[in-house]
Amino acid sequence: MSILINKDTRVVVQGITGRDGGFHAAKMKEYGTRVVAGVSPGKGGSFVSDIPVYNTVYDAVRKDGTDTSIIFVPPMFVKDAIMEAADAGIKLIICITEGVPTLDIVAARHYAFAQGAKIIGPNCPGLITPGESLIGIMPGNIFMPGRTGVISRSGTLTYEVVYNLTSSGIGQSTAVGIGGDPVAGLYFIDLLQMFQDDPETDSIVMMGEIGGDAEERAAGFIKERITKPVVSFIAGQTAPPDKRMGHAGAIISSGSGTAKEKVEALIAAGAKVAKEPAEIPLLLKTML
Amino acid sequence: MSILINKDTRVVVQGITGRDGGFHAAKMKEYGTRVVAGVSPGKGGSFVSDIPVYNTVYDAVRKDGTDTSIIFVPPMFVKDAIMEAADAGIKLIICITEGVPTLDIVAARHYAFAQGAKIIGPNCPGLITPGESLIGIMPGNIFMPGRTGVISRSGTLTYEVVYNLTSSGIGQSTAVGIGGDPVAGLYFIDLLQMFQDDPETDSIVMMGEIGGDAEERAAGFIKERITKPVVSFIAGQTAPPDKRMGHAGAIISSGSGTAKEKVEALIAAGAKVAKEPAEIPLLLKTML
Amino acid sequence: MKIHEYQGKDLFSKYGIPTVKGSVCRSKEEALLAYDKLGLSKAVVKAQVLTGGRGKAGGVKLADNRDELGMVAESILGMGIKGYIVDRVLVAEAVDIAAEYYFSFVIDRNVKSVEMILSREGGVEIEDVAKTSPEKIHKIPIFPFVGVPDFLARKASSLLFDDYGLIVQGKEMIKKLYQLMIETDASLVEINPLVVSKNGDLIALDAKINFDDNALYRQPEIEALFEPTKEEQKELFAKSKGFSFVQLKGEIGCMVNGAGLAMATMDMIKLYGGNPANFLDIGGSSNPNKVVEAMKILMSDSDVKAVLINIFGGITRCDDVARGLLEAFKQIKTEIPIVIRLAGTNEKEGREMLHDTHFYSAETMGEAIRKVVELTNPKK
Amino acid sequence: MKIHEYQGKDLFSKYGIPTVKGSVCRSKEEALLAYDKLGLSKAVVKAQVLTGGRGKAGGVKLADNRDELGMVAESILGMGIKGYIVDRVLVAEAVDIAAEYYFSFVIDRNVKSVEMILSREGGVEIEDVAKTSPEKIHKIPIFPFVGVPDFLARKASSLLFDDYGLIVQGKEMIKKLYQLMIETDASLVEINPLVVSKNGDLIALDAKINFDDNALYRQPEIEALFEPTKEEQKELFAKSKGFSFVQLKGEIGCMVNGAGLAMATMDMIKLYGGNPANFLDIGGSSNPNKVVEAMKILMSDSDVKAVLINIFGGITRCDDVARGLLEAFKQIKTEIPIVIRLAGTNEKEGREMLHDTHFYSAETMGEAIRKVVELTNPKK
Repeated sequence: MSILINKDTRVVVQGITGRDGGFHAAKMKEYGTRVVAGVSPGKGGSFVSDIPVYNTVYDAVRKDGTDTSIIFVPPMFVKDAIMEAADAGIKLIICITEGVPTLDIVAARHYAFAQGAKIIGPNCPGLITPGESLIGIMPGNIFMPGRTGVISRSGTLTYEVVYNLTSSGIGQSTAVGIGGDPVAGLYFIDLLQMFQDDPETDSIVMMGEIGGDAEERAAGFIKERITKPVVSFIAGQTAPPDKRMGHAGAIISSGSGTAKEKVEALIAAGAKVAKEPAEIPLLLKTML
Repeated sequence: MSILINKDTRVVVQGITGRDGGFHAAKMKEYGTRVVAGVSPGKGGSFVSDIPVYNTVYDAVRKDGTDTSIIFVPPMFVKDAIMEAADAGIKLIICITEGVPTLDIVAARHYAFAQGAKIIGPNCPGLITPGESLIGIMPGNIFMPGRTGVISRSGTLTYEVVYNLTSSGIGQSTAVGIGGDPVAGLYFIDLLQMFQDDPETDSIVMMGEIGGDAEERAAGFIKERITKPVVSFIAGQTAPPDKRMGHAGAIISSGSGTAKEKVEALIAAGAKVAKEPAEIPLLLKTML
Repeated sequence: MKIHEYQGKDLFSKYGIPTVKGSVCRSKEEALLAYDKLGLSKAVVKAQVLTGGRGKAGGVKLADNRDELGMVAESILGMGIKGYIVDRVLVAEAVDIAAEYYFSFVIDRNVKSVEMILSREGGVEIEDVAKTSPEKIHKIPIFPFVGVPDFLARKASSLLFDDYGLIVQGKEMIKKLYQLMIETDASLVEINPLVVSKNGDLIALDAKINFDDNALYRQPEIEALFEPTKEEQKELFAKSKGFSFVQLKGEIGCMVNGAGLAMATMDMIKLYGGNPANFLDIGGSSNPNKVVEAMKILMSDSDVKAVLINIFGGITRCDDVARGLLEAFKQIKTEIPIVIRLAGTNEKEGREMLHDTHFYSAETMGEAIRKVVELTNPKK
Repeated sequence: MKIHEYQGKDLFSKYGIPTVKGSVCRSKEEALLAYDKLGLSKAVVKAQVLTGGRGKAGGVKLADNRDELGMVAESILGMGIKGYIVDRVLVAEAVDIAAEYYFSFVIDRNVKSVEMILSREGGVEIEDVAKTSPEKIHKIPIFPFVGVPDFLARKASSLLFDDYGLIVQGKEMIKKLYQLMIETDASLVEINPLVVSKNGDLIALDAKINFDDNALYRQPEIEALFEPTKEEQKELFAKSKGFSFVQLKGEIGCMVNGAGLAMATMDMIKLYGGNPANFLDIGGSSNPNKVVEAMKILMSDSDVKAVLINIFGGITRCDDVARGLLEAFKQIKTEIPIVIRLAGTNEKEGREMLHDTHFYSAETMGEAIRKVVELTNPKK
C-alpha cells in the first residue's frame, strides 16, 4: 500500500511542547496518525493533546514502543535530537526543522546511519501515506489514497501538484518531502528504489529544483533501474546564479545545478518532464 | 591447515626502518613469510632487507597488494598506524608495540572494526602458522606444523609451552599471541571459534593469566560451543593484588581477575587445566 | 556567506596556514604606503570582489616596482568585475612559484559529508580539470566524528607532493584547514592555487571561504565579516521580516508561500511570456501584517507593473487567507493591478470573498499567470 | 597510577565538577587552621591513603566542632590502613546528604571501550550491588569518536534522577567527567558516593581516579602527582633499568625473561613448596649489563636465599645467553646459590658452557625449581 509508513506506524514527536510541535502533533493525531508520545526535556510527565510527554526519547520508546520520530526542535538542538532518536532505537527520523547548520546534519546523519536509522529532511514537510498515516506538516485533506508515489524537494509545490493529482482522480501511495537543504537524509534514488519495489505503487512523480546534481543522478538511476513511469517537474528555470532561492540547497553555483541540465537528463532517462505543475496529471495519464 | 594466515599471506611491516621492525622483518622473511613491503613515513623509496619501503600504507597496498600488516612503530604513533592500515584496506593488523595508551587502542580498534579489519595485540608476540607464515617476533624454529591451535596472553610462556609441545611431537596449526594489554583486538572467544571452525585443528591450548575475566568468559564459551579438547594454563596464581605483573593487563583489582576463579571456571567448562607448563602435552595426549 | 580573499587570508593566518604578507588598500596612496610598510620589491595587486574570474577580468596584476604598483593599483581600483565595483585591492608580496596545486574542503551533497578535493593541476578552474582530466582530481570523504587524523592528512598530502618535506608541510596545512572549516562552519575552503615557492615553501596564494548561512547564529565573528551588496541588503531586510527574497529584473512582482511554489511561479511567468521581478517566499503563515510588509518590498521596485499573489492554502485555509489579504489591502494604497490565486482547503470560499473587489481572482496557476502577464504586456 | 582523593578533587574543581570545600592537612595544627580558614562548622576528616576501605578501617570521621576536629584529626593521622600509614588527612565541610548515588567511567576490557556505570545505590561497594541487585546497575558504553553528547549525558542522568533540575546538573557533570577522563588518560574516574545535598545540589563527595601508566608520557602534570611508596620506588628503579619488578615476601629471587613465564615460574616455586621473593621480568634481550643490574636488585633483598634464572632463548640463542651470564657474574660477588635454566634455541650448547661453573644448571623448569626450593629449604 505504501512505503516507509502505514496505519500501524507509531510516532514520537520530539519538541512537542513547542508551538509547531504541539500544533502539528494535534493535526497528525486528527488525521489518524498514531502519535503515541512526545519528548521535551524538562516537560516529562505532562500531556499535549492527550499525548504523554517524556524527558528523553528512551523513555518514550520504552513506555510506548515507537520506532518513528518527527523532530520540531529549534535548529541548534537538531543534531542532538537526531542522535538521541537513533541511539534510542528509532529507525525512521523525520526532521521538519529549517535552518539546521549543515555540519550538524552531516554528523547526525552519519551517526544515525551507523545505528541503522533512516532520516528524512531536515527542512522538509514530512511524508504521508494517504488515509493511513501523516507524519509531517502537510495538509492531509488534499491527499487521496492511490497508486502514485510522490517525491519532492519542496513543500507547497508538492501540495499544488498533489492537489492537481487528486483533482484529476490520481491518488497517492506515499508522498515524501525530502527537504530543501543541501545535505539531507533519504533522497531521490533511495525513494525511487522503494517505490519501484512497492507492489502498490504504479507510477512516480518526482519534483526537483535547482542546486546540486541529485536530479541528474536520479535520472541515471531511473534509466538503469526504474521500470515504472516517472513524471517530473523541475522548479527554478528562471533562477539567477549564486542566489539562494529560499531553500538552502536551491542555489546554482559555478554554473552547475541548473534546471536545464536536470530536465535534459530526465528526458534522456525516459521520464516525462512537465512544463508546469498542472501538466503533471495529464502526462501521467498518458503513461498509465 | 590454519587460521588467519598461511603461506599466501602478504605482509607489510609498519615501522620497518626502526630497530625492531627491521630486525624482525628480516627474521620473518628468513622464515619464509611473504614480507612484501615496509612503511616508514619519510623513508619511502629505500629498502630494508631488500623489502621496498613506502611513505604510506596506501602506497604499499597499491603497489604490492597486501592485506595484512604488522606494526612496530613507537607507542605514540600506534593509533595512527592502525587507523591508516584499516583505512588502506588492510584486513588483519598485528600490533607488536608495547606501552600503547589504552584510549588510543580503544579508538583505533573502534575505527578498524568499522572498516572491517581485525586487530591482534598490541603488546603481543604476533602469530604463526608453522612452516607457512610467521608474522611476529616469535622464534620460528621452536614451532612445528601440526593440528593443535595455541592461544596465549603472553610471549615467552608461549614459547615454553610450544617448545614442550614440539618436543612431545605435538605440532601446531596456528599459534596466536593475543597480547598482555587490558584492551586488545582478537581475544580468546574469537580465536576459539576460529579454531573450532578450522578443519585442520584438532585440539586447542589456551594460556591465560590474571587480570580481567576473559578466561571466565572463554570458559563459558567453551562449555557452549567448543567440541574440540581444550587444555589450559593460567599464570599468576601467586601474584599479589593490585600489582601489575609486567603486562598492563595482568593485575588483580578489587579481588577480581584471580587465577583461582579462572581455573575453576575452565575446569567447570570441561577444559583440562595444567598445573605447570610441562603438564600441557601430557594432558593433551590424554584427550586426543 | 562569502568573504573577501584578504579576510580569508586573515583567517588562514589565525590558524597557522602559510600565506604571503599583504595588506588591503582602498586607494593608490594606501597601496603605496602598504608597499613601503611591507618592504616589498615585486608585488601583486588583486581586486577584492566577491566573485570569481578576477584574473581573466584583469583584476589581478603584477608590479615590478613602486611606481608600477601605484599605476596598477589605480587601474584596478574602481573597475567593474561581473557587476561588482572594485573598492579595495590586496597588495601582497609576489611569490616565485615553482609549482601550483589545487586544494579544497567542501561539503558534498552526494557523499553527504565534508570532502577533500586535491589536484596537481592548480591555478586553473577545477571544473575544467574535472571535465578534461578527471583522473587528476582526488576526492577523499571525511568521517564527521573522526575528522582528519595524521594518516589521512599524510595520505592526501602524498597525492600532491613527492618530496617528503613538502608532504609534511602539506599534512600540517590540511589538518589546520580542516580545523578552520569545522570551527567556523565553512561550507567551502578553497586554495587555488596552492603553491610551492622556489624556496620550497608551501603557500596559500589565494583563499576562498564560504560559510553556512544556517550556522551564522553561532559564528558571530564570521557574521561580522559580512558586507552585503545593495541587492543583498534588500534581501536581508526581507529576511528580517521573515521572507526569502531575491531581486530579479522583470515587471511582475510575485508573492508566494513556499520556495518551490515561488520558483515554479517565476518559471511559469516566463513560460507564459512575462518576466518576474522577484522571488518572494512569504513563508508558512500569511497574516495581514506579513502581506503588508511583502507588498511594501514589491512596491519599492519601480519596475513592478503588476503583482501576482499565489497562495496554496493547506493548513491555513483559503478563506482565512482571503480575509487576511482584504485586511492587509485596507492599509495599502496602490494603483498596481493585483492578481490573486488561492488554491487548497476552502478555496471556493476564499475566492468568493475576493469577488467584487478590485483584485483579479484566478482559479488555477495557469489562469492567474496568463492574467498577470496580460496586465503587464497589453500589446499581446 | 593512583592519586589521592584530595588530588582527584582538585582535578574535579579544575573541570568544574562540584565538590565540597576542603583542605589537605599533615598535622592536627594544620587541620585546625584549615577548619578556621574554611569557616567550617560540622566537618569531616578523611585519611588520604591510596587504598579502599578507609571508612571501615576508621579512617573517615565526622567532627561536630573545632575541638572534636582536632581530636579526630589526631586520631587518624598516623594510623595504618591496609599497610599504608596515614600521613595526611582531608578536612572538609560535612554535607547534609539527601541521597547517595554511584557514578564511574571505566575502561572496560570486554566492551573494549570506555563505559559509564551508574547506580542509585551509592555509598556502598559497587561490587556488592553487582552481586545482590545487578538490575540496579546501568552500564552505557561510549563510542570513542562520538564521546558523550548531550543526549547521552541526559539519558544517563535520567537513570539516576527523577527531578529535572538534578537531571540537568547530572548531565553537565557527566560531560565534564568524560572530558577529564579523556584529557588526562584516566582508566577509572569514580564518584562513590555522588550525593544530592538537602539543598538539592549535586556533589562529588569522593573522587577516585586511576591513570593509564602507558599514557603518562603525554601527561606530565598527572605524572607529577605520583607519590611512589617505598615498594613502588624499588619497582620504579627497576623500571628505569628496563625491568618489570614486583617485590614479594619469599626467599627465592627470580630473574625471568617475559612476564608470563615469570608468573609461571613464581607459581611453580609455590607449587614445589618454595616462596618467590619477587617477580622480575628482564625483558627481551639479556645482555650482561642487564643481568648485573637485575642481580643487584635481587641481592638488595636480604631475604633472598637463592636465585633462579629462567631464560627461554628464542630469537636470542641460549649459547649467547650463557656467554652473557658468565660475563655478568665475573662482576658480581655473591655467596648466594644460583640455579640457571636455559631452554630454547641452542639450549644444549648453552648448558654445556655452564658446566663446571659454580652455577647449578637445569634442563627443565621442574628440575630447576625443585633444585632452588631444595637449596632454600634444606630440611625437606
